[in-house]
Amino acid sequence: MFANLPLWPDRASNMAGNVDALFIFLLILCGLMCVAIFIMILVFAAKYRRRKGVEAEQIEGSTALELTWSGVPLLIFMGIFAWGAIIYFQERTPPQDSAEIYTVAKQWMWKFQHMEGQREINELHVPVGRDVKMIMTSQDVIHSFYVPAFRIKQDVLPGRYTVAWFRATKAGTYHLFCAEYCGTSHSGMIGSVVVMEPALYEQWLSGGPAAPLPQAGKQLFMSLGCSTCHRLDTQGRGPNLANLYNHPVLLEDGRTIIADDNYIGESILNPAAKLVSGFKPIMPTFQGIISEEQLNALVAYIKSLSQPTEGEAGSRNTPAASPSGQPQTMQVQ
Amino acid sequence: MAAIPLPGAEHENYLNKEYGIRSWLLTTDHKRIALLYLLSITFFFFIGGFFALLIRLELLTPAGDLVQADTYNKLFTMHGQVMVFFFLIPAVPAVLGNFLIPIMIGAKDLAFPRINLLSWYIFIIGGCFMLYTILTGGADTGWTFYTPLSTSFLDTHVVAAAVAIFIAGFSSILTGLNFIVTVHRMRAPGMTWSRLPLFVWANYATSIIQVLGTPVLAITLALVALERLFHFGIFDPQKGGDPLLFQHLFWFYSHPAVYIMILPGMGVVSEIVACFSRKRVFGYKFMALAVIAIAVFGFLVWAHHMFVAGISLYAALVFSLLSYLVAVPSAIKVFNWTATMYKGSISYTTPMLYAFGFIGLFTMGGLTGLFLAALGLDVHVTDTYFVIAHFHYIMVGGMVMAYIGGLHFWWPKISGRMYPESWGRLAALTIFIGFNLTFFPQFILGYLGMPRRYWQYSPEYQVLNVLSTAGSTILAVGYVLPMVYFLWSMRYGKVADENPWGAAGLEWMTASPPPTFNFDETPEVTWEAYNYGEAKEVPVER
Amino acid sequence: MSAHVVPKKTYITVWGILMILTVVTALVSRIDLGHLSAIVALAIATGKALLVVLFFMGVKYINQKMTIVVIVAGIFWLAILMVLSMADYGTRLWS
Amino acid sequence: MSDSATVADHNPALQHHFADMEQQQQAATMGMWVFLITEIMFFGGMFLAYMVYRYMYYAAFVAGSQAMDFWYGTINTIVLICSSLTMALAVRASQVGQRKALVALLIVTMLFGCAFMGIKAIEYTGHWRDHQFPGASFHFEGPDPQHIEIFFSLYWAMTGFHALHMLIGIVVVGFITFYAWRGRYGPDYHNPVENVGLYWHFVDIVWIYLYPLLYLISHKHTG
Ligand code: HEA
Ligand code: HEA
Ligand code: HEC
Ligand code: CUA
Ligand SMILES: [Cu+2]
Repeated sequence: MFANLPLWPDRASNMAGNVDALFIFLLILCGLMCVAIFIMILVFAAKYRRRKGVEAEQIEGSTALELTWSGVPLLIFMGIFAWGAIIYFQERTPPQDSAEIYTVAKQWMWKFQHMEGQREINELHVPVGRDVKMIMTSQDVIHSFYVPAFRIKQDVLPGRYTVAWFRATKAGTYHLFCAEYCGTSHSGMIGSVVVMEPALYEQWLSGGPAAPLPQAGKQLFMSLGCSTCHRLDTQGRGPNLANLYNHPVLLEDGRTIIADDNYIGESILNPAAKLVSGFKPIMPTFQGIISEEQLNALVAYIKSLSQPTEGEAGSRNTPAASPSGQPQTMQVQ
Repeated sequence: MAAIPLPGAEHENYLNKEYGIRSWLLTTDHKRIALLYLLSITFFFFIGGFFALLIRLELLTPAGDLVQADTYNKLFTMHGQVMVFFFLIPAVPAVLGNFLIPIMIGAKDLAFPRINLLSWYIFIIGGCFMLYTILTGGADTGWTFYTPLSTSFLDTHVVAAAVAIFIAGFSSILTGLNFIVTVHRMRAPGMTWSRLPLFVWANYATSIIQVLGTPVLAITLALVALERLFHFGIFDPQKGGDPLLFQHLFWFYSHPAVYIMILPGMGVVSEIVACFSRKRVFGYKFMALAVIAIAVFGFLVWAHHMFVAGISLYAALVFSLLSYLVAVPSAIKVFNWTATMYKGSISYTTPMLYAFGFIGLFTMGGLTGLFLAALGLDVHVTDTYFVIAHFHYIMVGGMVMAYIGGLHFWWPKISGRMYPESWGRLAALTIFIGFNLTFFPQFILGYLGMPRRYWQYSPEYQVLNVLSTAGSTILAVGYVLPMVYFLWSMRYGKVADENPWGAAGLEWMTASPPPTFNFDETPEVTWEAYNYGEAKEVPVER
Repeated sequence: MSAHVVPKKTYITVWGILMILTVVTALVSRIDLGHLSAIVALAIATGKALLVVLFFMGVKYINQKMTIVVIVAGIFWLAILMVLSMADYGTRLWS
Repeated sequence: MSDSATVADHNPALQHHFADMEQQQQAATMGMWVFLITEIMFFGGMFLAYMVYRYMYYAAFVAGSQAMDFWYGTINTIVLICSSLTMALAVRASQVGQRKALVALLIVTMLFGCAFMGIKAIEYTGHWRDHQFPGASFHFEGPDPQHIEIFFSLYWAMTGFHALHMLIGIVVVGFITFYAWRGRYGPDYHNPVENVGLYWHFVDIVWIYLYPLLYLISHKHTG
C-alpha cells in the first residue's frame, strides 16, 4: 500500500505541461506568500508577546502601505489570470484537422464512436501525437469527461454537444473519470484511455469490423427517409445539405448562424427551433425516434458532405462565405 | 471550585430575569434568541459532523464497502446541506451577531425583535423539514441540486430538502434585514459609522448579501420543486430547457453565500486580534471598506463554478477576471491583521490561538481559490478533491475557527463565566492539527485527479485518504472538547467580571451577562473604535 | 413625525396617466415595430413603474436618502443578475 | 439618532427599544424597502429565465403569447392600477386620520384584489382546460410545442407567484382593515398601513411588467 503513493499525476498530453507549469508557478508564488505571512505572524507573536510594563504602540495605519498591498497583488493576480486564460483558450479551441470521436455519456457509461466505425464502451483508444476532438453529448443528466493525465475536463450535457480536445503524448493506459455527480454510480462511471503508438493504433483500428461512421449515417439517412426531402443534386422540399457544415445559414428570423455540430443536431431533433429561410416547417422531429448514437452518425454523415476546403462559398443558398479557421464553438440549445 | 452561585446571581440580567420554557420560547430579547440559535446550530453541526465522519470512514478503503453507493451520495448531500444552510450560514451572524450587534452599537435590541424571534422559528421549521428529509431517507442531489439530475432522475426526498432550504433562506433574509435596519437606525448617540467595530461592519456586509442573494436561491429551489411536482420544463433539456440556467441562478446566490460564510468570521478575528494585541486595528477604514467591497464584488464572479460546464468562452474570461478582483480586498484583510500585531502586546489566549488558526488557514484556502479561478488550471482541478480542500480550508479552517474562537472570546459576556483556559488551548491545538491532517492531503488527491463525490476510488489514492480519515477523528475530538468544558463552565467556571480581557468596545462596558436592555442607560460614544490606548490593562493568565 | 400628505388630485392624475399608458401599450403592441416593440413595451412599463414608485409609494416626497439608495441597490443587483448571465448566453454562438 | 426623545412623545404604539416614534417609523419604512428589494430579486430570477428563453426561442414565445387572452390581461392590469389608486388614497386617509374613509378604501382595495384573482382564476381554468398547463397533458397545436411549453411554464410560474403575492396582500389588507376599523391608526401612527401600501404597489409593479411580457408579444419579429 505504501509503495503506492503517487504525488504527481501522469503527464500524457500536450496540455499537461502547460497546466503543470502554471500550477508549479502558483505553488511557488502562493507558497512564498504563505511562508512570508506565517513567519511575520510568528515573529510578531514572539517578539511582541505581552510583558509587564511594555505597552502596545498605537498605530493608525498607513495609506501608502494599504495601496501597495492592494495594488501589487492586483498586478500579480492579473498575471495569473492572463496565464490561466491563455491555457484555457487553447483548451477550448481544437485544431481544425483534429480526428473526431463522438461520445455519448449516459448513466453510467461512456460510449465512443470512431469515424472509422469502431465503437467502444468505457474504453477509448487513441494514437499518440494526433489531435483528437471529442464531440460529446449525454443521454440523460450532466456528466463530465475527465482524463487527469491529460489535464482536461469538459461537462457533457444532454440536448447539446460540447467539445474537448487533446493530443496524447505518451503511450499508456490512463484513468477516465466522470467528474460531474450523476447519480448512484457516479463513481463507477469510469474507464480508461488507451494511448497507442500510431502503428499499433492502425492495427487496432483495422481489427474492427464496422463501417465508417459517416457511412452508417448514410444508411440511416436513406432508411429514415431523409433523402426524400434532402436531395444532394438539387434543392428538394428541404435544403440541400451538401456543404452545410461550417458554413453560414440564413434563418427565417433573419439571423445567420454557422452550421456546427450543435446546429445540425438540433435541426434533426427539433427542426422548428431554427427554420432555414425560405422553407416551410414541414420537417418532422426525430426526437425520441433516433438514439444519440444514430444522431451522431447522421451528423457525421452530413458533415462528410462538405469538403474541408474552407472559405469556398459552395453551392449554398447563403449570403457569405464562411471565414476559415473557425474554431468550433458551442451553441445554445 | 465548589458550589459557586449561578451566573450573575448578583445582578438582574437577561438570563435570570425570567425562568421557564415560555420565557425562552416567546422571548424577543436578542440575547436569548442568540442562545436559541446557539443550541439549534450546535445540534445541526453535530449532525453534519456525524455525516462527515461516515464519509471519511467510507473513504478509508478504495472499495465502496461501508455503505451503499446511494447512501454515500445521501451522506455528502446531507452533510453539505446541513453544514452550509443549517450551521455555517447562521453560525456567526445569528448567534454572535444577534447577541452582540445591538450591544456593540449601544442599542436596547434589534430594530425588529419580533421578526428576530420569527426568524428563529422559521429556521426551526426549515430545520424540521431537513430532519424529516434525513429521517425518511435523505436526498442525494449533492448540495448543489444540479438539474436535470435533481428534477428528473432521482426519486429521493428532493422536494423536502428544497423546501427545507427555501424556508431556512427566509430566516436568513429576515436576520439580514434586521441587521441592516438596526445598524442604520439604532446606533447610540456618537456611534458614527467610522466608530463601528469591524465585527458590526462585517455583519452589515453579510446582511447585504443575505438580503440580495437569498431570494434568488429561493425562487430557484421553488422552480426545481415545481419541475419535480408538475413537470414544468424550465430547466429540462428534454423540453429545450437549459440546465446551465439553473447553475447560473444557483451560483448567483451560492457564490456570494460563501462570503456570508466568511465575512462574519473576519469580523470576529478583527475583534480578537485587536484585543489580544491591545491595539487599534491597523488600517481601520480599509478594513471596513474591504468587507463591503467583498460583499459587492462577490456578486460578480459566480460563474467561476461553471468553467467546464459549457458556458461561453468569453463569459468564462470575464468571470475569471472578476474573481481576481474579489481576492484583493481579502488580501487587504490578511495584511492588516498581520500589521495589527506589529508592535502590539500579544497574549496567547484561546481566542487568539483560534485567530492565528483562522488567519493561516484562511490564507491557504484563499490562495488555493486563486488556483481555481485560473481558467486553464481549474479545468483540471474542478470537481476534484482540490476544490473540497479549498473550501474546507476556508469554511472549516477559517469560519468554524473564527466562530469557536468568538464563542470563547465572548463566552464570559454570554454566560458570565470563564471557560478553563488550558483546556481551551488544548482544544484549539487539537483542532488545528486534526484539521490540517484531514484536509491537506486532499489538495494532493485533487491534483492527482481524484474526483469528488466518489464512493469508491482508485487504489493509488488510498494512502492520502487514510491520512485524511485519521485527521478527521482527531478533529472530532477537538470539536467535542469545547462542548464539554463550555457546559462545565456554566456551573463551575470562574465568575467573569464586566471586562475580563480588558477589551475596548461597548459590549465590555456593561455587566456580564448583560441586563435585559443591555445598558442601564443609553451610552454616549465619544471615542474611536479600539481605543486600546486607554483601555484598562488586564494581566492574562498564562 | 407627520408624513407628507399628498393631495388627492395628484393621486387621481397619476392614476389617469397610468390608465392612458396601459391603453397605449396595448395599442402599440398591435403595430409591428420589429425589434423596437419589446423596447417600447418595456419603456412604457418602466414609465408606469416609475410613476407608481414616485407617487403612490411616495418616494418623491421621502426625505430619507437611504430609501433611494436601497431602491437603486435593488435595481442594480437585478441588473448584475441579468447582464452577467446574458454575457454567457449572448456570446455562446460567437466563434 | 435618538436625541429628540421627549416625554410628550410617549405614544402607546412606541415599542420599548426605540427612543421615539420617529426612530420607530423610520426603521419600519426602511425595513419595508429592504424587504421589497428581496422581492425584486425573487421575481428577478424568473425574469432572467424569461429573458434567456425569449432570446433563445423567440418564435415559440410569440406563439405562446398569442394563446393568451388579451382582454383578461388588459382588464386585470386596469383592475390592479385602480386598486393601487385606492390603496394610495387609503394611506392618505390614515395620514389625515379619516377612519371611515380608510376602512372603506381598504375594503375597495381588497375587492379589486379579489376581482383580479377572480379573473385570473377564470383565465387559469381556461388554460387548464386547453391543456396549456405544462406536464404530461400539455398539448399545443403548432410547429414548436416543446418550447411553447417552456413559455407556459414561465407563464404559470410568474403569474402563479404573482397571484400568491396578491393573495397574501389581500389577507394582510384584511388584517389592517380590522385594526383600522378598531381605530388603531391615525396621524401619529400609521406605518403598518403605509407598509402594506408599499407592498401592494410593489405587487402591482410586478404585474405592470408581466402584462406586456406575457400578453403583448403577439406579432412576428423581423430583422
Ligand atoms: C467561505 C467560503 C469560501 C470563500 C471565502 C471562498 C473564496 C474564494 N474562492 Fe471558493 N469555494 C467555496 C467556498 C469559498 N470560497 C466553496 C464551498 C466552493 C465549492 C462549491 C462546490 O462546488 O460545492 C468553492 C469553489 C471555488 C471555485 C470553483 C471551483 C470549481 O468547482 O471548479 C473557485 C474558482 O474560481 C473559487 C475561487 C475562490 C476565490 C478566488 C476566493 C477568494 O475570495 C479568496 C481570496 C483570498 C485570498 C486570495 C487569500 C489572502 C490573500 C493574500 C494573502 C494576498 C497575497 C497573495 C498573492 C499576492 C498571491 N472557489
Ligand atoms: C459548511 C461547512 C462544512 C463543514 C463544517 C464541513 C466539515 C467537514 N467536512 Fe465537509 N463538505 C461541505 C461543507 C462542510 N464540511 C460541503 C458543502 C461539501 C460538498 C457536499 C457536496 O459535494 O454536495 C462537503 C463535502 C465533504 C467531503 C467530500 C465528499 C465527497 O465529495 O465525496 C468530505 C470528505 O472528506 C468532507 C469532510 C468533512 C470533514 C471531515 C469535516 C469536519 O470538519 C467535521 C468535523 C466535525 C465533527 C467530526 C463533528 C464531531 C461530532 C461528533 C464526534 C459526534 C458524532 C455524532 C454522533 C455520534 C451523533 N466534506
Ligand atoms: C418532410 C421533409 C423532410 C424530411 C423527411 C427530413 N427533412 Fe430535414 N429539412 C426539411 C426542411 C423543409 C428543412 C428546412 C426547414 C427547417 O430548418 O426545418 C430541413 C432542414 C434540415 C436541416 C438543416 C439544413 C440547413 O440547411 O440548415 C438538416 C441538417 C436536416 N434537415 C436533416 C435531416 C435529416 C438528417 C433527416 C432524416 C433523419 C431529415 N432532415 C428529414 C425537410 C425534411
Ligand atoms: Cu457521470 Cu458522474
Ligand atoms: Cu465561488
